[in-house]
Amino acid sequence: MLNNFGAIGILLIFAIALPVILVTVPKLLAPRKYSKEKGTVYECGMETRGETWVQFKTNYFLYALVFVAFDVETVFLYPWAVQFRKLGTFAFIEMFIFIAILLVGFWYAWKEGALEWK
Amino acid sequence: MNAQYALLAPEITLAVVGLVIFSVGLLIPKGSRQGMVPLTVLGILVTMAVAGAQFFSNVNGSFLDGMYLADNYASFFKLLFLAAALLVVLSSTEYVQKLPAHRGEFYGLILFAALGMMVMAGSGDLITLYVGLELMTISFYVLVAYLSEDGKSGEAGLKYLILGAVSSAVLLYGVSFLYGLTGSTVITEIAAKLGSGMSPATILALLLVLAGFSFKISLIPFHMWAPDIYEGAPVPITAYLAVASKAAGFAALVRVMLVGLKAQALDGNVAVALAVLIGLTMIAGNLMAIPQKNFKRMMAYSSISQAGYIAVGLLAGTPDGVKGVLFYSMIYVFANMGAFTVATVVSTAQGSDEIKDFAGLARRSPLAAVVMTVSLLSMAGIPPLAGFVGKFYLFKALLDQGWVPLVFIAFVMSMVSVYYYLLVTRTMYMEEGADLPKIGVSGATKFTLLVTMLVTLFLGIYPSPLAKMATIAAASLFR
Amino acid sequence: MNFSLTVGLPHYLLVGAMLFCFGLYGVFSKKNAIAVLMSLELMLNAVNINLIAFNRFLWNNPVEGTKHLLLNGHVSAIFVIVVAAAEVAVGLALVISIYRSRLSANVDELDWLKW
Amino acid sequence: MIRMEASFQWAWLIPALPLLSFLIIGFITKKWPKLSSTISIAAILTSFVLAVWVDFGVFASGVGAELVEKPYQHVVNWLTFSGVPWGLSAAPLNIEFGTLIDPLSAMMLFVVTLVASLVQIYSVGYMHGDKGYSRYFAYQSLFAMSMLGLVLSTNLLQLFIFWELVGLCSYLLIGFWFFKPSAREAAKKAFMTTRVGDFGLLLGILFLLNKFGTLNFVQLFHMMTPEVKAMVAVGGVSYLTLTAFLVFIGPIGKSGQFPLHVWLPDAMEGPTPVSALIHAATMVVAGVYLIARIYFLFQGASPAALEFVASLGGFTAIFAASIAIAQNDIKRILAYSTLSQLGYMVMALGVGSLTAGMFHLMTHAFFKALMFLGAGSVIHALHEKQDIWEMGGLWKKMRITGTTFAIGVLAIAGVPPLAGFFSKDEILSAALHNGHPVLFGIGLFTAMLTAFYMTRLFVIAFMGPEKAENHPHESPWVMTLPLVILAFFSIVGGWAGIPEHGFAYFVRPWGSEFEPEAMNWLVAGPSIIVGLAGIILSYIVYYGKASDPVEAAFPRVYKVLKNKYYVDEFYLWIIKHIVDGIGKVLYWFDIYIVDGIVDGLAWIARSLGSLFRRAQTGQLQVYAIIFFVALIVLFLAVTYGEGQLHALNPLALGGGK
Repeated sequence: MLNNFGAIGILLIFAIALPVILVTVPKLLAPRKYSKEKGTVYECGMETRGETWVQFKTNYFLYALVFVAFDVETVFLYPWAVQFRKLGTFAFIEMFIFIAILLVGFWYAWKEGALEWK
Repeated sequence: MNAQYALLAPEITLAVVGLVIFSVGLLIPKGSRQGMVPLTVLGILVTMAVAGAQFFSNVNGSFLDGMYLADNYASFFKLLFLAAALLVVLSSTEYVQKLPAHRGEFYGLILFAALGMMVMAGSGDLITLYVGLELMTISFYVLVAYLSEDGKSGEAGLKYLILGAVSSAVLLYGVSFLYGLTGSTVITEIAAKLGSGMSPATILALLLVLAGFSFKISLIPFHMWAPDIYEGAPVPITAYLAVASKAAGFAALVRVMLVGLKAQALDGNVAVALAVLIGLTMIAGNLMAIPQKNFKRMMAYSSISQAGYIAVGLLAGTPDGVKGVLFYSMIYVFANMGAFTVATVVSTAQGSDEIKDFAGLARRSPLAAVVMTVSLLSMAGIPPLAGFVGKFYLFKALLDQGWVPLVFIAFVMSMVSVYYYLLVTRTMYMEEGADLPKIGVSGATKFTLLVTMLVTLFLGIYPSPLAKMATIAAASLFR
Repeated sequence: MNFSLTVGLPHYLLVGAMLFCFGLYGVFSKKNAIAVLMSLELMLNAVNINLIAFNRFLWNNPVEGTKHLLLNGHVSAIFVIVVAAAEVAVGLALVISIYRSRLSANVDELDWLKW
Repeated sequence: MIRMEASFQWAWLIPALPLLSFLIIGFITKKWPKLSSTISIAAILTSFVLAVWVDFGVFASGVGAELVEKPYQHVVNWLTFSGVPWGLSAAPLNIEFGTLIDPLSAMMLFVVTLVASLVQIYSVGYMHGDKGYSRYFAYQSLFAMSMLGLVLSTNLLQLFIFWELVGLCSYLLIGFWFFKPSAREAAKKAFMTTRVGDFGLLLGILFLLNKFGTLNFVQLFHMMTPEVKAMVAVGGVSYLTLTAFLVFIGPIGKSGQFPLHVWLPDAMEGPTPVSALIHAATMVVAGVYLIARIYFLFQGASPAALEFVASLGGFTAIFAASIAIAQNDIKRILAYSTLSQLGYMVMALGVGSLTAGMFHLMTHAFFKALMFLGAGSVIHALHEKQDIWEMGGLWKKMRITGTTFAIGVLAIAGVPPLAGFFSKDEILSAALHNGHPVLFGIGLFTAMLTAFYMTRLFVIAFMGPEKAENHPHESPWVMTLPLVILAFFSIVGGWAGIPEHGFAYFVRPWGSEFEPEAMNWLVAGPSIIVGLAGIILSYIVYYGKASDPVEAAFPRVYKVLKNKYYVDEFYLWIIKHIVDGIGKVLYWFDIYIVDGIVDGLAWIARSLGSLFRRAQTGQLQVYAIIFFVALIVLFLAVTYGEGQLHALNPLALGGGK
């Protein structure tokens, strides 16, 4: 048990030490010269104007939301599929009901315009 | 196998009704979505009939090896949730007219929240319980944030979501430990495996679960969300939250604690800790209600303290105590819905729900003022209203177990509560509302007002029918 | 020296606890609402790790009379994942709606409701 | 076995009729004031007739004495508790609703229905033209129902329910003129203060329930065995004593005993007939009635309980009486007088004489209602003037009011053969006989003070110099008729105590032997003397402001007193500087200290609430942190608090199995 924790301990020490070293060594070694050019956002291309943070269209989010919701629901299909033979017809019907409910949800999202790009 | 599905009849009915409401909402063109109310009411009534049939024909069965139970206890709570949903729908007909759009979803979500509560009351398995809980709360997140124009509503929704999610994570973390300790998530099996053992891990699991539920029923100090969310939410939803969501929390908590963890929960330190939480809830909840200016916020604190009274029955842990919980939760539905329906009426007319908006209500709408008075006095426990009988059952059960000082606190704080309830009454009756016009109430609202008042009065004078139902339901929990 | 790294239940529980605490820390300290939602996911995944670890290490018994193993913990985890996803979906939608009205998604600015 | 008197089983109609009238007025006839008042009065008069019928059954047909041993009960079940029997009771707990008839309740029925009927008739004149005329009568009916229900209760819970209802009616009626801010405040104060008492009462009820498993008065009475009396609760205090103290808190609030008396003087903001009915004759004596109902409990408790009751009563009596001297508002004088008389009744019960207490309750109801209604008549005539110094000369203009008021004053002063003499005499002799010489002294002195301030009121208001700006006129007959009837009862009411099988024979504790007592002149003598002394003294002092009308009215007395003018001077000095001063000091104490404490409690509650509320910062992350910290604290307390938590926490005192 102790050995195991010892291993984790060493791992932990390394994990902490490595980034620290990697950050501090260049700081100590590298020469530092500041200039206006270096302070700009990009070293090439156009200079940005206004807010640096770009806003995405909310439709991206909507798509993402709909996708996440439906994607995750399908996780239930896996155990069902694996045991499909043993579960019999009743489980088959049940899964249809489940999918039907999902479809109502999908229909709802569609009708409410979640899939339209405006 | 198929026959067992009959046990799920109320849930299935409600799910179908909910989906139909959603679909109908889509089929009717936007902007002219009328006729949802009758449909919803009809659906709830049908479900109530099914649940009532189960209760009165003494259906006591379990499903999938005890993962889902249809006993009298669950049926009682199902009736309670449906009654609450029905009153909310009826009382909000005028309020909903003011909502920008999405009226169909409003009713659909109310139904799905009720479905979640029913699953909570019926589940014999912690994961099923969790799914029911989340079905309820996710519906509530949306409902709370329903007034998209009003920044407060959205803020309340997000706050509720984040805090609610933290609490469910805590609850689940506890559940994962219970699973680790016993290898099962079925409540009865957990009880069998745990026996009367008490290890630090059990205590941790127990307290995590307790904290998760305490959030839902808003025991102090897990109550912080309640006032903000109650204030921000649309009035009918606040009522629904205060009444049904809380009752659902109790339904699940009582089952988990008294069936699954009875040996641990009501023993030694844990019981004392629970008693301290309850005492704190009653004291601070009532005291904080006093300085409030906003009606919904005051009712939030009031409902926190009411949760303290109800939790007394849990602490007693006897069939009598559970009977008190059931009885009080039910009459609380009617008392609170009465008060909130009046608040909805005032809020629709005034566009705000400060206590001072109630000035002169006695003149502007005498019925509303009377209903508000009756409801508030019932909550304060003034005989001969139903609240008094309920408190009597609860405190008697607790006294039975010898918690004399806690009973004492409960009494003192009941007296204190009269003070702030009376402030509202005084505003309604004894302050002139300048020259504000009379408030008209629609048929559905009037019906709600009358029903809540009559039930509160009737159960105060003749509580036997409900008491008998509560006794049967409580007995089924301990079978 | 011989480090035989056998990872057991305690390690998983530790990871779970750490994840839970990271999540909690995130909820306590992150300003951006989206980051708070992400932290919540961490907390829920901590639960999943617990459930699956318990299942794997403690309750890995076969179902009576078959060679199949009891997978209560795994199934529970799936339910948790699904419900959490639904929760976060609603959460994101709310964040968007709040962002639209307030042009900010910082949770510490959500203080119109207090006292 | 008792012969079932036919009237007894109809007793439930006595409270039911006013309830019906309340419902009819509230839901149907609200728009027609005349009809409303007619319905209300018809209902209460019918109740009165029924009450007389019941009383006839009790007192005149020979079953009265049997009823003391075996009260008549007529019950229906209300709350049913299934399962195991509770406490000492052999049967599962049932709480019923019903009517209990014994001489005590029969006497109360008569008093309440009589006074309520008269007050309602009076109100037709007094409230004439008021905006809330119908509402007023609805409340009156509701009150009558509640009070009668209280009187007829068979068990403590039923009594408590009606107890709360009368409190509610009192709240509604004090705040009846809600456009006056003072009325609103007074109403709230009355409700809140009495609630403090109610909480003690309810706790006492639960204690009784816990131990005995029943709340029925008769069953409780039969359980008072020596073993029960010996049961110890905490620290050597017997269980019954503790319970008796808790229950007694109820009467302290309701019957205005020190220090919860502060609401009663303020309650005078209500309409005067309300003050007469609720705050003088009926509701405030509910506390006294309660003590009498469960007198067996106090007898079973240790002597300290009754001792306490007696002392508090005596203190309240003298305290309130000395304040009354310094008051100028006619209704406030009467209010403090009521407090003082209530103290008298409580003292009577405390010194061990249920009979004397209830006797005084009855006579007091007559003469105090009379004086309140008289005061109402005066206020009505002077267009809402209440300061006695602004009155004067009313004697001439308001003959009926004046005469009846004088009868009231003489009755309360204890002048034979008026009602007050007999009941007061009974109290004083009980105090002396049962070994309370100090209380006897206090009672005697209070009797003098009572005579003094009442005469003062009468002399100034009725016999003082006439004021030019006042144009008093006698009130209409609906208002004077009740005065005359009450005056009649104020005269003859006390005679009920005279015959061998009189008041004392019927109204006595359950299970006690009747001991006839002759008139005790050793007590009666001083009692009469101090009463007359008070009257004369007051007359001398305040007569100074009078002019010829007084001389014309009482020439002989005037002459006698004039000859001893130096005595008058001396008394004047004493009264002005000492008695009046004490009165003023006590009044100050009452207003600022006692009242201040009551208000202070409300303030503390309020500021604690504001303080706690500050935690609610609106920052959801703070909420989340509090949530989690609370969880950790809980966990630490539970795991590491083994043993300590129990010791730390008083909640575990009796607790948790």
